[in-house]
Amino acid sequence: MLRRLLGRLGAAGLLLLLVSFLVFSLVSMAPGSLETTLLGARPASPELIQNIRVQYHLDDPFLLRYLRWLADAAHLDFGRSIVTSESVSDAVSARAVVSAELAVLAFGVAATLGVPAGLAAAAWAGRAADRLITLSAILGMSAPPFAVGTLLIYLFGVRFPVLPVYGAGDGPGDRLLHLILPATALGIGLAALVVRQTRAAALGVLDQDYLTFARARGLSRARIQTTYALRNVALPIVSSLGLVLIVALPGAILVEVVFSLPGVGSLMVESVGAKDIPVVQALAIFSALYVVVVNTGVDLCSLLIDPRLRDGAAR
Amino acid sequence: GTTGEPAAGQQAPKPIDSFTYGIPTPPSSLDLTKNMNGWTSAVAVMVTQPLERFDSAGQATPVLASKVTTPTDTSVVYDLRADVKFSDGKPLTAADVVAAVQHATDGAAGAQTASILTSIKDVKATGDAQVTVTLAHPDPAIRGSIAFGVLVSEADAMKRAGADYGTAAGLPVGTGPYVYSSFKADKVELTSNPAYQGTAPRIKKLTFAGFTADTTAQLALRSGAVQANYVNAPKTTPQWKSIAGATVYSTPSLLSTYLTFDTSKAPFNDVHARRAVAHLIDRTSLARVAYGDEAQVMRGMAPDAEFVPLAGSAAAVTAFMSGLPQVAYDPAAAAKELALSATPTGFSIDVPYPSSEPFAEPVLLSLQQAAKPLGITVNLKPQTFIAWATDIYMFKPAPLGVFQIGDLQPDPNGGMALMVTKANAAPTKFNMASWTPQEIEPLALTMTQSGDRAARWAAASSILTAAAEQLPYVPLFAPNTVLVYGKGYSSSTPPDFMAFITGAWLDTLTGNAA
Amino acid sequence: MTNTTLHRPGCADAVAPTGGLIVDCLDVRLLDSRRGPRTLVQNVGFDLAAGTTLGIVGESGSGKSLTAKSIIGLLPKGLVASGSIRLGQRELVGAPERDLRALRGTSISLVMQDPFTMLHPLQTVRATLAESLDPRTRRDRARRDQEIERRLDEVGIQPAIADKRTFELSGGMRQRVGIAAALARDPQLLIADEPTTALDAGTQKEVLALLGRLQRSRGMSLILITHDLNVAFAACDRIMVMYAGTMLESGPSEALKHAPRHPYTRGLLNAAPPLTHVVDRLDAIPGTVPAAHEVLGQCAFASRCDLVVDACRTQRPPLRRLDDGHTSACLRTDQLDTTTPREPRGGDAVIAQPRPATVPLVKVENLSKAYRSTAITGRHRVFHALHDASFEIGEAEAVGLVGESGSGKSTLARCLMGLTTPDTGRIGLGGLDATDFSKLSLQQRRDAYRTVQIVFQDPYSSLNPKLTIGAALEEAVRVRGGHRTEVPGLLEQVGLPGDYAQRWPRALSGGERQRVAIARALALRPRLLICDEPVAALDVSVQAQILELLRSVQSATGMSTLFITHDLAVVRQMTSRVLVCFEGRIVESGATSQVLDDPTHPYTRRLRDAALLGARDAA
Amino acid sequence: MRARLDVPALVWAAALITLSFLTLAVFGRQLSPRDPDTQDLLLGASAPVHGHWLGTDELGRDILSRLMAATGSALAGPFVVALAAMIVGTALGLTAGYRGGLVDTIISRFADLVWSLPGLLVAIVVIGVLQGGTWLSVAVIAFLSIPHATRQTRSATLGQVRLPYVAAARTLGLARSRVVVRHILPNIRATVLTTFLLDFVTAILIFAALAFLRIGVEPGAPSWGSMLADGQSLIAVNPLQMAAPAAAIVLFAAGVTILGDWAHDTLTKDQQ
Ligand SMILES: Nc1ncnc2c1ncn2[C@@H]1O[C@H](COP(=O)(O)OP(=O)(O)OP(=O)(O)O)[C@@H](O)[C@H]1O
Ligand SMILES: Nc1ncnc2c1ncn2[C@@H]1O[C@H](COP(=O)(O)OP(=O)(O)OP(=O)(O)O)[C@@H](O)[C@H]1O
Ligand SMILES: [Mg+2]
Ligand SMILES: [Mg+2]
Repeated sequence: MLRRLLGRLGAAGLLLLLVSFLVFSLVSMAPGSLETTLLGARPASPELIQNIRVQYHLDDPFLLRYLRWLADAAHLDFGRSIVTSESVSDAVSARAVVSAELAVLAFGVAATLGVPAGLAAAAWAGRAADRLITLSAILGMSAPPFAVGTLLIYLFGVRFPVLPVYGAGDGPGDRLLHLILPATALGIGLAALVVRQTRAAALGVLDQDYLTFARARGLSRARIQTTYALRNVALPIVSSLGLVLIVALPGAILVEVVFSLPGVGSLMVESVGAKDIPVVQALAIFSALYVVVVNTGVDLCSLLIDPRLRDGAAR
Repeated sequence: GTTGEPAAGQQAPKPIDSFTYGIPTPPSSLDLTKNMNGWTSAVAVMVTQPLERFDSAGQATPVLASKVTTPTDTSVVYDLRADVKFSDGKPLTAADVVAAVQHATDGAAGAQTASILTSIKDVKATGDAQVTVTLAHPDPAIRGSIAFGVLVSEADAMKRAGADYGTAAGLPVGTGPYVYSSFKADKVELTSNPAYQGTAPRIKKLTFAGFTADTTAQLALRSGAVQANYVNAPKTTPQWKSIAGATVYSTPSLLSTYLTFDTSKAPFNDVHARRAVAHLIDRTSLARVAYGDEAQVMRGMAPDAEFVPLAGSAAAVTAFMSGLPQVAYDPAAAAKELALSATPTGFSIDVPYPSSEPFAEPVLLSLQQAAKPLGITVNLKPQTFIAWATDIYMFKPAPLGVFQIGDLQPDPNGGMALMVTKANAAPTKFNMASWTPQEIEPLALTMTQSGDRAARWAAASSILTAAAEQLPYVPLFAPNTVLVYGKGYSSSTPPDFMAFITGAWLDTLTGNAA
Repeated sequence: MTNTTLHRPGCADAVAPTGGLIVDCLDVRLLDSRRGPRTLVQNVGFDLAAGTTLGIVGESGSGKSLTAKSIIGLLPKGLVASGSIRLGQRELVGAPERDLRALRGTSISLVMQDPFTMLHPLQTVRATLAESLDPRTRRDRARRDQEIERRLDEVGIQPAIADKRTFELSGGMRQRVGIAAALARDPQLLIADEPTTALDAGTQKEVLALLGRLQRSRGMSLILITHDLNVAFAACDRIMVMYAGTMLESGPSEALKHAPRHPYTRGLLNAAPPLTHVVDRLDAIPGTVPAAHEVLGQCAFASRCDLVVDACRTQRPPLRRLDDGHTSACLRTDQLDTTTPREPRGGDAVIAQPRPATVPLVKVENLSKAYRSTAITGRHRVFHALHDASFEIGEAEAVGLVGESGSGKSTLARCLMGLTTPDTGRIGLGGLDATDFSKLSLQQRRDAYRTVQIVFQDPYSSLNPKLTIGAALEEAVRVRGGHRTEVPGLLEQVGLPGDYAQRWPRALSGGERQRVAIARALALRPRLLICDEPVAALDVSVQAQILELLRSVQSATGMSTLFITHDLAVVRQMTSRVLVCFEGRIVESGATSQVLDDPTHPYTRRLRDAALLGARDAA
Repeated sequence: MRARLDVPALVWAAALITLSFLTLAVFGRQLSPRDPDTQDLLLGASAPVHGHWLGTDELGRDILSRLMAATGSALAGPFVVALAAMIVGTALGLTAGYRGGLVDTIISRFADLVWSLPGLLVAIVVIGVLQGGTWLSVAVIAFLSIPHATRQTRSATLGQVRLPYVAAARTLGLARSRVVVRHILPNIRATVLTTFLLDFVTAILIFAALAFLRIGVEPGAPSWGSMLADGQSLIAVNPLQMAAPAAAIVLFAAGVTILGDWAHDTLTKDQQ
């Protein structure tokens, strides 16, 4: 188990390193000279360009620059934003809160809506209710979050203005109120994903022999549904929820843009638009870190749920 | 600042607990030198005040300065007010002002304001409460530029903050009626400055909130979440007007937009090719597409308002501009002009443009359609505003480009003057047409440096006439500034762009929703 | 004509004796919304007195499991039972789920076929037993643990195992835990659905003995479902024979064994090869098993019966009670020669004898193969599937390789075929060193494959579903440089009509597919044919056809065979020499008759004793 | 076989929708009631009026016509992406699954690595920073889609490789390529097809999202995502301008998904 974990962490570290390298090289591949990219919208004077060459060590070889940047990044120092000259870590952490709250809420929506609906669909497999749930899930998956978000804005902002549709609000209550629609817009697609995965997993479990055998021994319905069905469905559900957390990342970008939420997603779009390279680099690294953390978390949960995985012994 | 007399409203001014002003883009930095635009200025002047401020008629009101004099063509002397203290209690000194000027002119450190302050050679404290700015050459517009570009903050605090200055970690400390209480990506919150010497502002808590989309801003104003808003797309004005209780103020601005031809290269080194393209643009219709009814089609190379102080009256400017030759939308005439040009069968050009600006894409798409039958292929190259602006600053003119310039004072020196002469066909200058005829040089010199108003106006009108004939630019639109006040609020005089960016709007605010 | 009363169990007396079970006119239908309902089981009826054992015997798909699941009310979704099932005074068909749940575990319990899927994969043995116990016992912790220990002891499991999780147990252990759990609330009736099929011979015997012991000591009724007549004879009081969803015959075990009264039962008995001697002809039942819904209005066995008359096809023959406690659904029971037992015929003559040759065709020396589980997900595990195996196969020799499941037989075959590379040792094929196929040139590899060919166990997946029979055979023929015109000849050689060339594998029965697989191997005209359990997956009634085919091919072509099986009776019929494989080692070898009649290695003896269990012709 | 014709009504509907969109993709410009590029500056943005059933955008272009004309580009990019991912992914997956060992390890590690990246995010960063157009988008998204196809094909291949028919083909002495192409590939058709359809749908959604953020779009060319974004600011004037492209995206994606599900079910049922 430890070995597996160590292996996982090693792979994660490798992934981060690779992403960091690719992200760093991205700047050099961007059109236009490095200086102009790093200049942003400032009037270029020869002194300023010279300043930038020095500040970013542009006269050093590429690999050296990368290593220097990497060393700084390891201390969470990603330099300063070209646009605001704010320290990048500060800028990112200031905006991470809203994104985290949005993600948690959307995840809540996805889990509380998706898991029961998926289980219900499996329980009523083939019947009208199942077909309805399955079709809704397909529609939910096919509807991009920005389309759902725009629709929600139209419905609850323009037609029946009952909920705030912009900004993040102040204070916990207000914040929650502001996040309801964004979280719904993001959560619907995620819930659809969970529904499909849960349904498939539950269907797989429902016609397992051990369920029949449990019933044949006269075990109570509650026990069969919890200990038997749910526990064995839990593993695929946990991994699908992990997937949801990862899919939520790009989804959040779109939703934050639609609802003008000051989160890391909208920061990403703004920075990409403004070619604010230090911010883009940091966000890319943080995204990769997030992916790694989620994946490792899912792995750990799987190990907790399914001891079979602990020593790699299959069945 | 709010040093002026409070508005003579009918009702007694009641304090307002909280007031939110919606703006299209929240400041990315509270240091104007890093983020030079009207919206940042509107926020920053509430805390860090200028030495003096101008209104759109060119009238100056002193703010931190008690007196401003120009003893010679190349020097400006500011006498500072004695009683002014920063919000942390320290008194304002001449050294603070000198530091602010130096900060604003430090192009090597990336100060964007440096580009409008190029004529400054030196700045010195010439007394305990006196600062003298020395110019490299005469610049009649320099007071306006300093009024906009130099915002005074406490020098020690600025130094301490270092690179963080202007970020949430290094909030500027100023003398204004407000202090910053929070600075987030989507909004800036200010609270009234208890140490402020002037009349305490009516609004206790003032928030500037960013709304990228007008739709959401409208929803916010409707629901009472914001009390005033700077309309991003003037085109949406009718929608704003339909909001119950809202008052819409629409005033001419100093913003102007152009098509630019690179007159130094083929095909647009040929005036016929330029005229052909100009004939293909239906400016009247496009004005409506881009701005609704909220823009004027420009008749000369700069908006009329820019010349009013020079000519002495708006009527004089209007009379002159109406006499300038115009190139009307006329595809047949375009075909004829093209036939006369060096490229009678047409050509193909790439046009880079900022996709975020409302006028550019409609104009170019329309041109693309109209030009196709003549054999002119227009390839659209959308860019982010920043990428586009970088190319402009680096002086990489496109054969055919779009351009917009927002003047900050009604004087051609901040606008048209930068778009002519050889010296301005260079990085950080804006002669995007590379339009450098010999006869323009002396005219431009007179216009920019003469102390004689009449001589300046004569020179300006000659340049306008030459530009109308040679057509280095196709002047497009001068959109209005549209400000909306929500239910319960209004303004005793219509607030215009200058009132917005200098904070003068606070003095004319009337009403109270509470 | 014998006594011909219509047998309707339980019709006269609606109340079964205490603990007894009456099943009457049971039908099971599939309610498929699109294609209309389909009958899967029709008109099954029997009764079971308290404390006795009923065996339900039938080939795969004959409806045994559905009958069992109907009784306990656990039919899969979409299937419905009709008719009547009474346990004591209670009617179970149509009873509400709540009532049924109360009965399950206490009155009726079910042990399922596959021990590997039957238990909650993540639970400990203790938890599995605890949850199965009576709630009163369960609540008191000390009593519960004591009870669990007692129950485990009853099925022969040490208390230490109680805290292991399911996935850490072997199949036999799992089966025992399953039995203990099923019996935890002392049901009156236990249904065991093929409880031993997934286990190896040795374990099978132990589990059957355990079931018998428990049944007797508790006075419990037992329904034992199996496809192996010999198992049923050994363990049951009465036996019911099912075929294509119907019951054909039922009667006391002894009567059925010695005097089957249905042609199908008789055929089954004859088809099973004897363990003790070689017969010169294996009596196969021709044809294949039909689906239940295809034979609703006729005798289900009619198409394969040698006594068939027109009447068999116009109507389903009724079940008739015969004088000796038998019931049979045959119209012609009296024509059935009930008395003649099969005669032992011939000697070893039918088995090909090796031709003397200087060089052995196959020479295997010190072959070892270990499997490693990869380290990425877990700790390193090494499993020695094959250990220092050496043997030779001569020209035209038929060699058997026996051993229980997992003993390394297939690994050996795969090494010979170059599908697996051995770790150490040497394989010689003819003159060629074929130890590592990846080191051979393409031409050498082709030569090797023309020397040795293989027929796999599972006929259902050994043909590419996306190639027609003709295309599959043609591909093989072309490898040898032959022409497609040879295909009909090949089909004929394995007893299939020429027009089968156009068919797809899915349109063929298991036996037919196995014939095609043999034809494909023969297309290369190999000198050695390896048969890896070629009949294990086939219905008993079809097995003999394939064995007979292999024998005839062997004698016609004079090729050698390596016959891999776990069935000693099959080895007796097919080989002249046998190798016994145990835990990857070859522990005994010698002439077939000698090894089987007088085994020297204890393992071989155990194998033989297990196989002798209940065998009809056991001495 | 009759059973094959038992197609649920929903699948018929999905097929109809998909087919209509495919028709529009090919003939969209010809079928559209007006020229999608013709401007009517005087009309400007307008709610539905006679002759413009979905209204017009700010340059007075007919939204319905633009929606129809956009179908081609909305489908072409994703189609190329899915096709490329299918070809490369299937080749890699077959190789990994059949060869095993080091080759498998390398391919699988690569696939896992790329798979763990959130695609849309990477696309936004790379295409946004490099300021690429359609072709860069296609290349980047295709690259990001390859692991899905690879993993699916690989596990399907692994499922086949253990089956005796593959061993049988090998023991005929057939060349490796022949075993893979003639024996394994036809048996994993269902996986390849459904993976293709899923990748197609995913790519449609990613392209739409990018266009919505105005990343990698050609100016002036009609596109569902950017039409939706345009419609956002005119939501109060003409909600249809936003709703119509949104509906097009959802309908088409759902239609293909339903067909994919159905194909998967049918083909796997068929294989049993
Ligand atoms: N859930 C189901 N849906 C449709 N048909 C089924 C279902 N379960 C079983 N059948 C069919 O019913 C028939 C009898 O099945 P059953 O499981 O009772 O056979 P069996 O005698 O137990 O066979 P085996 O020895 O293989 O276990 C088979 O043809 C099978 O295909
Ligand atoms: N590819 C493999 N990887 C790991 N272990 C394997 C592999 N193939 C076989 N084994 C293991 O090697 C042992 C011998 O397997 P083999 O298939 O040779 O047995 P067998 O005698 O043919 O059994 P059966 O009668 O069940 O077919 C088994 O325990 C099996 O689990
Ligand atoms: Mg069964
Ligand atoms: Mg085997």
